Order: sequence, then structure tokens, then C-alpha cells
Amino acid sequence: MKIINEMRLVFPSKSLNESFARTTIASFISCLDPTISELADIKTAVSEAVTNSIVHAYKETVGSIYISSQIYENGKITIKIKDKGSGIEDVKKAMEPLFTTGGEERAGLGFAVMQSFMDKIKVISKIGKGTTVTMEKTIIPRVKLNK
Amino acid sequence: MKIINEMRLVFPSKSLNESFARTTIASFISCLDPTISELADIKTAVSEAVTNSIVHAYKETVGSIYISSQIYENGKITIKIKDKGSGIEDVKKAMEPLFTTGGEERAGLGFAVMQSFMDKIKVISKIGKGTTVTMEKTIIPRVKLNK
Amino acid sequence: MAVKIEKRSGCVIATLDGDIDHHTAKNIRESIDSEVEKTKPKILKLDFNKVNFMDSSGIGLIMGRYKLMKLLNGDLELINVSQRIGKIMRLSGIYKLKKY
Amino acid sequence: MAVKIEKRSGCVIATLDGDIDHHTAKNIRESIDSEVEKTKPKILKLDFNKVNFMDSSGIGLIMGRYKLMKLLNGDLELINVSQRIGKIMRLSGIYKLKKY
Ligand SMILES: Nc1ncnc2c1ncn2[C@@H]1O[C@H](COP(=O)(O)OP(=O)(O)O)[C@@H](O)[C@H]1O
Ligand SMILES: Nc1ncnc2c1ncn2[C@@H]1O[C@H](COP(=O)(O)OP(=O)(O)O)[C@@H](O)[C@H]1O
Repeated sequence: MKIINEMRLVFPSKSLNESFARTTIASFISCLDPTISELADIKTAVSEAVTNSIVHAYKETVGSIYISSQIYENGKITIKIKDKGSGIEDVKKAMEPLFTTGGEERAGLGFAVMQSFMDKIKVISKIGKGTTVTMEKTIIPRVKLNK
Repeated sequence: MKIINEMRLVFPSKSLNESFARTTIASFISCLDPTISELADIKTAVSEAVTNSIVHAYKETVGSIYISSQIYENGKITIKIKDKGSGIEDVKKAMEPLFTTGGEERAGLGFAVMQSFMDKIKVISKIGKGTTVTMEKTIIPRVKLNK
Repeated sequence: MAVKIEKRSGCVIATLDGDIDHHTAKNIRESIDSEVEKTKPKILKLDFNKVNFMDSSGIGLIMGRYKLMKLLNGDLELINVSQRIGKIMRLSGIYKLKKY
Repeated sequence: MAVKIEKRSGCVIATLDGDIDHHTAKNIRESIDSEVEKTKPKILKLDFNKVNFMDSSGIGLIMGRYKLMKLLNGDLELINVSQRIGKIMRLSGIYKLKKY
């Protein structure tokens, strides 16, 4: 399937970049003319993954967060969110709803939201090396995509 | 002067990314709470530089455009827009208002706009290697910047 | 993100305005908790009418306020939850804590 | 970006809506020119009321339509130019072509 657009974005793990990241993705996919609900789903999933890198991966430090995204001819969007932070010991357990190591104010629902709001999600993590979350969602294009 | 936030963005030289680039910069600097007019100035300058890379640098091809931006504690914003395209033979001449190699529909005002809408602009270019435009503008922060 | 806090006969009403994420939640939490701990209301109402975006940090925020109100023998009410934000509320199971 | 073309007694009115940049200019140009070349109006009016953003590609668009209308012995009029877009219009010297 042909890629019709792509982008890469790098920024530091500061919490004010949670909104920057999801707004940038929203602007990037706007050429597909997504519905308000498709747009909200994708923004929320990106917000969850970026927040995890800020809150968990780079807990006491500031590190870089790497986002890359592709749009395919058929309306498929892939989004990769990567950090070089702490890594996750047990990915399967981490992905269980309500599981959190983040204390009182974390709901433990970040991965559950990503799973439910996107078509596919894959998590690769290595302790001390970092975590990569890859997500996918297909939007039925409502406008003709040219160039 | 301390950097309080920064970002790097890469995307292909497709014309639909002109709006993506300026929207992303607008979102990035929104933490400074710029006035509508400051925001319009910066979006316009970014649009000009990105359009030049698309229209002139990668005329018959598609190449990568690299944007990086920093926000400093005092409200200074620096934006660098780089391509690895054709390069400019005579930068001084290229920067003269109304000069264009782009034919009928180009006004030859891109550099004039960047110069007039930003505080500073620097252009480095090498034939066959590409062009880097660095721009700077200081916004008086209207909100307290934390983190 | 802005939060407006009002008191009205045993009630504290917090009107949330903008995006709720991990970045903005801290401020909202502190504003609400300082008022609630001072006033000890019977009911805390969170008004989502002007909320454009909310991720699971917002769910954490709600759960935390729910626990706080239970501690004070009070109740939490969520009002003006839009369809868009309703989706993450339903996923979270928060509606099972009580009927809204 | 959308452009709406209307004819009214010797006039063609093009109402521009959205952002004008190099990406959107092509479409706008083609829509306007095909109508102007068909109708050969006395006056072409460009309405900027709904334009949120315009860079120098918009100036190129205006200059091009100005030349086209001169060729047809007609006139170009710019209407509803906001302050925000006025800035780049003034910088371009386009107001010196004629008084608006
Ligand atoms: N990028 C990451 N780096 C390190 N640990 C992570 C990362 N993402 C998630 N985790 C771990 O997985 C747990 C569950 O994550 P999640 O479902 O998003 O809920 P929450 O963020 O509310 O804790 C986190 O508490 C944390 O222990
Ligand atoms: N990134 C670039 N790569 C190659 N040439 C460029 C680049 N930017 C500008 N130029 C050259 O400088 C000229 C003037 O640019 P500008 O003032 O932006 O006007 P315009 O884009 O309307 O031609 C262009 O016509 C082109 O010849």
C-alpha cells in the first residue's frame, strides 16, 4: 500500500508537550477529513502514549520523545511513539486495565484506551532501553487525496 | 538564555504540508500565548520558507524538509527550515523583493515577508547542497512559563 | 485549561474549561481539593460542559475526587458530559461506581 | 479551502474561504480563470471575508488575476480585506496598482 504522507517529530518529555503532540497529529491527519469522533479517538490514544513516556519512562528526568506517522492511500494511519526511558518489565501485565505503577492519580487505563480507540496496537519494551508503541487506525477517506 | 522547549519535525516536500508545518509551529508556540497578529506573522514566515523548499529547492522531485524550533525563557523563538535541494546561486539577489525564478504565479515576496514579519532572518545556501533559513522573533510572554 | 470554583448551599461546583490531560490535571486537582477540604461540601459537582478533550488522566482526576468525597461522606456528580467525553467515561467503568 | 463563484450583471464575484497558500492557490486560480475566460466580466471581485490565512502565494494569485483583467480591459476589486491579511497586502505594494 502506497504511503501518501509521513512525518517525524521529536520533543522533550515535558508535560506541556502532551497537547502539542496530539494537536500535531490531528493537523497531520486532517487531510483525510476525519470525523470529530475519529479525530478524538486518535488524539486521545496519542495523548496516552506520550503521557506514559513523560510520567513513567522519564520519571525523574527529561528525555526525548520520538513520534513518527504515515498515512496510506487507503486511509490507514500508523503512529509510532518511542522513548529511551526506563522500559516496562512485564508488558502483558502493564497492558491490563487498571494496572498502574503511577500511584493515586493514574487510572491505569492508558493502554486500555489505546487498545479500544485504535484498530491495532503493538508495544515493544526493554528495561533500561525504552519503549515503542505502534498504533494503527484506518479512516475511510471522505475526500479525494491528491499529491 | 535558557531553552524552555524545543522540537524537530521532518516531512516530505508535498504542498499539503505547507499548512501542516505552519499549524504545527503555531501549536508549538501557543504556550507563549502570542497575540493573533504575532501568531499570524510567524505562521506566514514559516509558510513562505516551507513553500520555497517545495517550489524551488525540490522543484521536480520530492525531498525532506527539516524544521527545528526553540523557545527561550525570555520569549525568543528561533525557527530553522532546511532542505537538501537545489540551493540558491545568489542569496543576496534572491532576497530582493519581487525577484523570482518561479514564473508568473510567484510574487517574489517570500523573503521580503520573512524579513518584515520576523525580527531576524539568516539564509545559508549552497548550490546542489540545499538551503537553511533561520528566523527569530521575540514575543513578550503574557503567561508565566513553568516547566 | 481553566477551572472555576463556585459554592452553593452545601455544594461545590467546579466548571472545567478546555483540555483535561496529565499536564492540566494537577492544577485542576489542587484548585478543587483546596476548596473541598475547606468547605467540606455534601456534593461536589464537576461540570464538563466546556471540556473539549479528556484522556485517562481525567479519569484519574475523577476517581481521586470520588474517593475524597467518600472520605468526607459526601457525593460526586458529573454534569454535562458530552458524547465525545462519554466514550472514555464508559470505557473506564466509572459509571458503575454509581448511577449518573 | 473553498471558492464560490457567482455572476451578477457584468461582475464575477469569487468568495474565498479558508487558507490561501501555494497548495490551495492552484484550485482557486483554475476556478476563477475558467469563469472569467468564459464570461469576460467588466469587474472581478475577490471577497476575502472568510480568509483566515494568506501568504505571498495569495499575492501572486491577486497579481495574476489583475493582469488577466487588464488583458480583458476589465477591473479587479478586493473586498472585505481584514487587518490581518491587510498587512501582507500593504507589504506587497499591491495597493499601489490602483486605489482600493
Ligand atoms: N513508556 C513507558 N515507559 C515505562 N513504563 C510504562 C510506559 N508506558 C506504560 N508503562 C507502565 O505501564 C503501566 C500501565 O500504563 P497505562 O495503562 O497507560 O496506565 P497509567 O499511565 O495510568 O499508569 C504504567 O503504570 C507503567 O508502569
Ligand atoms: N529553498 C530554496 N531553494 C532554492 N531556491 C530558493 C529557495 N528559496 C528561495 N529560492 C530562490 O529565491 C527566489 C526568491 O524567493 P522568494 O522571495 O521566496 O519569492 P518566490 O518564492 O515568490 O519566488 C526564488 O524564486 C528562488 O529562485
